[in-house]
Amino acid sequence: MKKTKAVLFSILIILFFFNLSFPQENLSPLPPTEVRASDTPNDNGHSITVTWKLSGDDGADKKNVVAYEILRSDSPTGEFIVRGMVPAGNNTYQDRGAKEKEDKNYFHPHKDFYYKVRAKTLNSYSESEVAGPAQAYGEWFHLGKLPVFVGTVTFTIMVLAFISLARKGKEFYVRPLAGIDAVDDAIGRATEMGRPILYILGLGSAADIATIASFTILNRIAKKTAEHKTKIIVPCNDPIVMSVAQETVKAGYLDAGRPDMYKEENIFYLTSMQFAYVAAVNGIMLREQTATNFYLGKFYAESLILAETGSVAGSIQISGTDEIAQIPFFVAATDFTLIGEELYAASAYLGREPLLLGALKAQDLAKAIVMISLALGALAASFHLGFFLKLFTVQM
Amino acid sequence: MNFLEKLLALDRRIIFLFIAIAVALPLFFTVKLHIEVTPVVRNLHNALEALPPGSKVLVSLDYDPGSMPELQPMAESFFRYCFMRDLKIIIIGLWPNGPIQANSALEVILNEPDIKKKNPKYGMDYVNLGYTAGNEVVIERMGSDIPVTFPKDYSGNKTEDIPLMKGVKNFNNIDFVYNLSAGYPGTVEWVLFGVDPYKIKLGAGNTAVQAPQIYPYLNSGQLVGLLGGMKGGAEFEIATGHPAKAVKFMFSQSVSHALICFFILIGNFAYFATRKKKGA
Amino acid sequence: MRRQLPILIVFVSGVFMVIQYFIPHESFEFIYEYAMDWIIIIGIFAMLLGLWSLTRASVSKVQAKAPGWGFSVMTLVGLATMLFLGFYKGNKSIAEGTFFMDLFWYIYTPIQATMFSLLAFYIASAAYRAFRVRTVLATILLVTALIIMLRLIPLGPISGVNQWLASWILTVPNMAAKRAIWIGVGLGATATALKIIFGIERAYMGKD
Amino acid sequence: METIGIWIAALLTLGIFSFLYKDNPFYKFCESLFVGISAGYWFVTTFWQVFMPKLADNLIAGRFYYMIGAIFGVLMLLRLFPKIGWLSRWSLALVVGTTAGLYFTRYLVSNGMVQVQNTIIPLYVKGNLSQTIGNLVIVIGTFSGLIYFFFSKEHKGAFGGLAKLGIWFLMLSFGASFGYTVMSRMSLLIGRMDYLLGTWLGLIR
Repeated sequence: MKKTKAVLFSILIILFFFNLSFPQENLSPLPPTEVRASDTPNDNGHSITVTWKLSGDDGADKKNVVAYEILRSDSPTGEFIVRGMVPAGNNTYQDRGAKEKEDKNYFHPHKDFYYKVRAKTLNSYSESEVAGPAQAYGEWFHLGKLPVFVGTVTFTIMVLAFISLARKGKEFYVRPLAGIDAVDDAIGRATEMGRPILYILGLGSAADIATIASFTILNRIAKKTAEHKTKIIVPCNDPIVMSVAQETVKAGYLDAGRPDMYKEENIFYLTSMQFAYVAAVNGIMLREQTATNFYLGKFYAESLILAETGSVAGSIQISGTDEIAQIPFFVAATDFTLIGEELYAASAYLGREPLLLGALKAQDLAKAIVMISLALGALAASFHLGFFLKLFTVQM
Repeated sequence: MNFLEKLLALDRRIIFLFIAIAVALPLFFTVKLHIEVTPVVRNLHNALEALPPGSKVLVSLDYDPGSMPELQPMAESFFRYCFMRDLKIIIIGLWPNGPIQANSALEVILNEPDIKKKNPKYGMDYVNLGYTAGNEVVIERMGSDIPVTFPKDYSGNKTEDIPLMKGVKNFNNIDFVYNLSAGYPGTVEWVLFGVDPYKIKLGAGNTAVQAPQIYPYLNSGQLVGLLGGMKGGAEFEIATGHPAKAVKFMFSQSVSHALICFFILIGNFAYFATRKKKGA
Repeated sequence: MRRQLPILIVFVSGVFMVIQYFIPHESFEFIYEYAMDWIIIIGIFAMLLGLWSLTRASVSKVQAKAPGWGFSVMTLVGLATMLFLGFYKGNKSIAEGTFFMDLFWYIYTPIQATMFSLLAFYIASAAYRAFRVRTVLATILLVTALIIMLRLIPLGPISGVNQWLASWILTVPNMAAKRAIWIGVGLGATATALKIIFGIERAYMGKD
Repeated sequence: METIGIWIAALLTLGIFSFLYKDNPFYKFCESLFVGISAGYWFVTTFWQVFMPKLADNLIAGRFYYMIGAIFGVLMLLRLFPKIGWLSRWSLALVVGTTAGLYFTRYLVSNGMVQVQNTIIPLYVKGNLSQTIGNLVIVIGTFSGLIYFFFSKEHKGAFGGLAKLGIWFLMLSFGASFGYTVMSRMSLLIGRMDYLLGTWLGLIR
């Protein structure tokens, strides 16, 4: 025991002196080994992945390796330049570059590259053998996204199948929805009171799915207001939304056979800034004394300001959004709320168009599949069967 | 209409008036509220305590005036802490307004008597590198070269010439990153593009609305600690032993929360009482 | 031409975007990036439509001397001032320290912050009206909201229990309900997107 | 400038607050000014920060692909001329089609697959009662919540019972979000009060 201690001590002393006289060479760490370079899978073709086995001096007790530098060259004997650095403990690096030819950092695809990995300590380093050649190329299908692909194809087939069933005249049952039944009453009330209806499409752009769902509902409601000869006001916060809303309302008036009653100036643009828009809509509610307010689409923090002001004005309010954080405020402050998915379903409900109802059925079928997967998945997980989870795991 | 019925149909404006008073009045008082420091804030504080004096801390302010009430006290308390502990501050912003917010926080802190004694110098103890466009790409570029990503500081000095920036090449030379975030780009991007590839140590302060989305990163250890909303800011001030704005504001929070609860209770009391009467 | 071609454009661009999601190759990435930029550029052109609509509405109110027409003058003045200040010195017009930015800091910012802060009042009045033990559902709403709000109030001995309960509600049942809504929204939105791509949902196109 | 600015800001703040009492000319003034200023601000900043770098700079650099975007942009403007207004539908179709395709996969992945993936959790965790209960509640809550959103079947019987459980979960979640948001809304008001009482009047520091 004593002997080993003495030996260790003398080794330390020797190391110490060597260190003083030859600071560089003798502190060189062991080099990284088994360096491999290959094309990065599932990418656009401007990247190569380098992997290696950690240096023998990279570890909790030795700790003298602090980082790895990754070097690249066009030829195994040519000049190697540093491409990047990762901290100790890492054994992969993605050498990535730009895809634009004019970019300084352009990464040439389909060209041979050679790699070296350098293990670095604070004052020394050692290099691995050269790996390569490797070429970068782009893939035509992202394998990690296979579950999404399967989902896309299945869901598309389901929607198209139900729609074709609807085309063939199959009748579908859908359960009643409180918010939808309230729409007719709300329009009737405005007519009786002789006051206008306010329709807010939210802050979404014309391309937001919730806004598009809301356009369809607006179209149905415009048709009904035209039949009742009630004024409908649609202030917008996006110019494209305004243009579309004008077309939609006009179409509703055409459907009702009253194109003469359509007034473009009632569908107007205010401003695209959230709270300035709200300030103006608040004013409209109180000054026009709207009898019924619809808030359907994308809503953010302004939801509660609108709903509370509308309630001060004594309007009947029907709301709906897929913006999950705002649903609680609509539920608390408006008379009827279409929660999340119900907003999308509403267009099918209001129009009773068989095609739209068919799509709704496909949605329900998909939901059933999801519910079964949830139940089976949880059971599988309870018995430590990991394969089920893999079916839903998407690699980006 | 008797009193209870009036209470049931209480004019909103009375509630508004009470809320205004409940928020404004406590601002005039300094009350030692008992605020417990939760583990997520404690962890952040411990991680900072472990840094030796002279460590370089990168502060990324990613918010605009809209989130000032929640995040500005966090910025101030953090700067104060760094100056007291002699940690070197490097400020950047992924939002255009971030560096402006930093300057106004610094103005407050540098005028505090304790800090004045320490007399921190620009360029030696702290530096503001300003804003660079590019969102998460900025973080990626900083991973390879900070002076190239931020070639000049906020006032136009060359980054290379600033004494504090000597030897700061990339994240390897940064000991801690602190991010104040109100959305995109923010803490999520710092985790995905900073922590994951470069293994930086990251602590963050978020708005209360944003905080729940950040929680998963705490559980997975990608984030050292988190200040959530004004309460998190107050806890940090308590943890650092220097109660300031957020603690003071928390008094307003408590009073206004209590007031809302009280209103809900009397509303229900009135509802029950009138219903009983009708039943009788 | 008026209706068939737009529906075709929707179909082609929609299908392309779905397909490109699965193809990492750069050729698709390039088209994707261009398409996204085109969308932004179209949006910028459309801004002129917005300004035109706002100006026309305000001017016609002023001309007709409609009630409150003086306020429409204010809108026009504000708009014209910002447009003038924003362009008269070229791209230096909106640098920090210009009069344009002064208006932003001292007019725009405080009004927008104050509008936003109105929510503090409205959240209180909405809570007062909605949180009554009328039905089971309203009671659940009320009780959970109270538990969560109480976490900010010093409650002495039951504070700890309440803190625990509040965080359990936020992380467990709250999370479960949110997931249900998310999944529902996901199915509804994908179905709607499909209906748009296949031209079944086309009310937004209007009629002739 | 700063003093005048603070006074203007403070008065405008009071103008907006006055709406809480009732609609009045002071509020109307602030509102109409705000609409004009914000529309102008938005146009100007979008022009300099988006239009110039995205379109003008790219065209100058000879990237003529961007012309396609500009052509569709001009078509959008044709709405102003009733006779050829229908051409704007082409631009609209491009915008809607592209984003519908984009959102399709985005919603499918982040709202569908990722959520399902997160809910596939063991119903029994050995030796950890609280996690077992938590997992059970999450799975049951998500499942019954989805039942509530089922449109094809009336909420009756056992199915109706599950749907009812689902809506209870939803209400619980709404209550929690509501209560949770109070803090951030109060923060906003505290910020304004601090401005009025501190920055403006100097009553508090």
